[in-house]
Amino acid sequence: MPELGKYAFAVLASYGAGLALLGAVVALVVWRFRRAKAALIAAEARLAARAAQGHHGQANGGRA
Amino acid sequence: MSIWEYANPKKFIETAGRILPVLLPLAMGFLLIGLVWGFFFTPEDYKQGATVKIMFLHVPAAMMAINAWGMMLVASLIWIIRRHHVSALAARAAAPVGLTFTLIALVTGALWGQPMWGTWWEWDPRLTSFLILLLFYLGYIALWQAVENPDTAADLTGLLCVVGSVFALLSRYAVKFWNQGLHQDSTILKVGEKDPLDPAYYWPLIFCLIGIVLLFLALVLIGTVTEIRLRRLAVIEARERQEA
Amino acid sequence: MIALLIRDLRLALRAGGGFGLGLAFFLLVAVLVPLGVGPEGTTLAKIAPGVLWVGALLACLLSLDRIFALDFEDGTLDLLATAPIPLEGVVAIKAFAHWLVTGLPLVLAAPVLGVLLHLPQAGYGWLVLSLLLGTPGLSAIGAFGAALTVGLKRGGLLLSLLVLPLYVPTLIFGAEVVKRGAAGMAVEVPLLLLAGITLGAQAALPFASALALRINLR
Amino acid sequence: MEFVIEDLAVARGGVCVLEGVRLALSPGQAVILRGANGIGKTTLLRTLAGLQPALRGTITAPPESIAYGAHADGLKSVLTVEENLAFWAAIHGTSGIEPALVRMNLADLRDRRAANLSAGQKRRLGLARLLVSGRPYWLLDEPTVSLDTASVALFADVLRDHLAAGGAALIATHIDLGLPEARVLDLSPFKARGGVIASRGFDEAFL
Repeated sequence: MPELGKYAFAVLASYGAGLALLGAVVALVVWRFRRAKAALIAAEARLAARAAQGHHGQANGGRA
Repeated sequence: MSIWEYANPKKFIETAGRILPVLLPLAMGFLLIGLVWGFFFTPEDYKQGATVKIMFLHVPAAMMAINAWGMMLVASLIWIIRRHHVSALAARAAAPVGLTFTLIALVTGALWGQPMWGTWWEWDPRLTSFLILLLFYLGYIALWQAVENPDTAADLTGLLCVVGSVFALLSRYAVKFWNQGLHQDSTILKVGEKDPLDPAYYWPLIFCLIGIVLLFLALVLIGTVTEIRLRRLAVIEARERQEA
Repeated sequence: MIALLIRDLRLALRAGGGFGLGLAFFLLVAVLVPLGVGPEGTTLAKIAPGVLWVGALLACLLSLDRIFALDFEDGTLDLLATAPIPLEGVVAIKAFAHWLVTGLPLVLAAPVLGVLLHLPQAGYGWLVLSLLLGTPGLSAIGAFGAALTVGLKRGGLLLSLLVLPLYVPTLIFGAEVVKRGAAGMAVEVPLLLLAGITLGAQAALPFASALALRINLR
Repeated sequence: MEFVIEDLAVARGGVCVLEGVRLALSPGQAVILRGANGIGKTTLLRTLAGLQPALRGTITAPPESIAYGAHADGLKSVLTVEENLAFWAAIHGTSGIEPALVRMNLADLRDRRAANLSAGQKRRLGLARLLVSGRPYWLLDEPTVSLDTASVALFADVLRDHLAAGGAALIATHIDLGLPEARVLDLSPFKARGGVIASRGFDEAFL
């Protein structure tokens, strides 16, 4: 641990807050990514299932 | 083969899938090396003491906060002119990242300013500009969320981004005019001038800068893929409603 | 075009609403600030330019959403978009009508409120002039924000969030003119910049606003 | 000058609802649009009026020849009947609202505020706007809503005069207007099959 002297609070708080915010945005982006992917896979599966049933809506190739 | 091929959403997702496994660790690596180096292995500044270490977060975040808006402007213009949906979605994906960088720059700046300038907040031109930038980001994100039809939302936010950029530039000069300011100028590109950046800080800062640029790119790529999938999802759901 | 202007003015006068509301709000600000800040004349004189400009700006903001929202709801905007006059002209005229109804009364009322706030003698002329030059810009910028949010059900708050950052340059230069004028300093530079922003907004923003309206109508 | 639609596809909320629509409308002709609710009659009319872009296809019409009559009449409730109509006449650069007032049986109501009109009277005022627009092609979206039998007959008369004077009309309606000469265009065959999605760029085929 480096010697921060009287500025310990400012430096530690900066790194704490900065890293927390970075972590938050990374977590948010990754969480949204996972959720969107899961929802889309489910929807494509529904689409494919209906196309297999001979429903008139044609899926233009299953994609996730 | 033209660059516009990557404007095809499917191709974009495939390419992003290939780039990200390299880009994400690289970004994290640069950032980690830069921050660890900066935090543990740099000397104290003769004027600023240990608070100089805050620079390794503050400067890259501030730089990317502005550049992110610039990227959104370019992406919005591409959308407005060439109608590539991926471009509009990339602008949308960049906004929360840019907002976070702006927040980091403001928070670390306030924490640095308290011991150095003796105040958490100063109505200095740079600080004020960043506060205004924060408002622009908030308005942009709010408009995206408020408009239901995705194409309408893309058009309106694109327009807001272009008009907002002009006014952001005007604000920057207005604010400079209004208060001359305490904030020091950027020194990183001023090698050879007086009062340059100490070489002891140079390399860790470079690492942090590269790291944050790569991290921004990675987050925008991930976010854009997310937005593309949400668009496709919305289309599938619209079709289901139509058939029902 | 003139028919549209006359109609908008007539609507504003008959429906009451926006006409008196902005003015009343402006008055409220000028009364409440001394109550909050304290009665010392020197303090008030110091903050008067800023308070008057902020008050005028917020009063302007109050009635922005009425520029297009009513015409959007009753279908007039659809019909105007298919009418032989260009939508850009419609936007410019409606922004001008908004200025006549809200901006101009603010300009006229400002000297009276300046008295309440102990504005120094030298500042009155510059106050009126800066508001006269600045408020048309506020209406044009506001019309852009109103055009962006016209299709939204609760667009009022969003409209404020979008428009306020766009108002920053006008506010800074406008208040600077009054501050310098009141202190007896040279005001040419901020005055010219203020006029420049207003002219630029009047010239360019109707195109952006009309585009936003077309996007919202389709 | 004809009003011609070729291979038109229109979208609502990003989803294609009608495709392959073809129609030619000559002066003196009227066409009634039919189709179930939600098939896209309003969307088609808005696209033809130029309020929203077509997905595909072409619309050929003489410039500034279309008058669009929407669900909403675009009336201001605090203005009188005369003021409302005079405004639209001024916008369209025509003069003399008197014939339109008389024709739509509104002459006695001229000084009444639109707020105090009944729904049917408002509708008549909205239709009077078409007369003062001076434009030949009328695109009407359910023009007879809230009109009583007498008013429907009045409107049919007005329409017949308009056709006789070289005008034309495209009308989405469910009731019988009593216009035997009008052609009927059933939109059901043009209903878009699922899977065709709104797109205006080459990169959108997959969306």
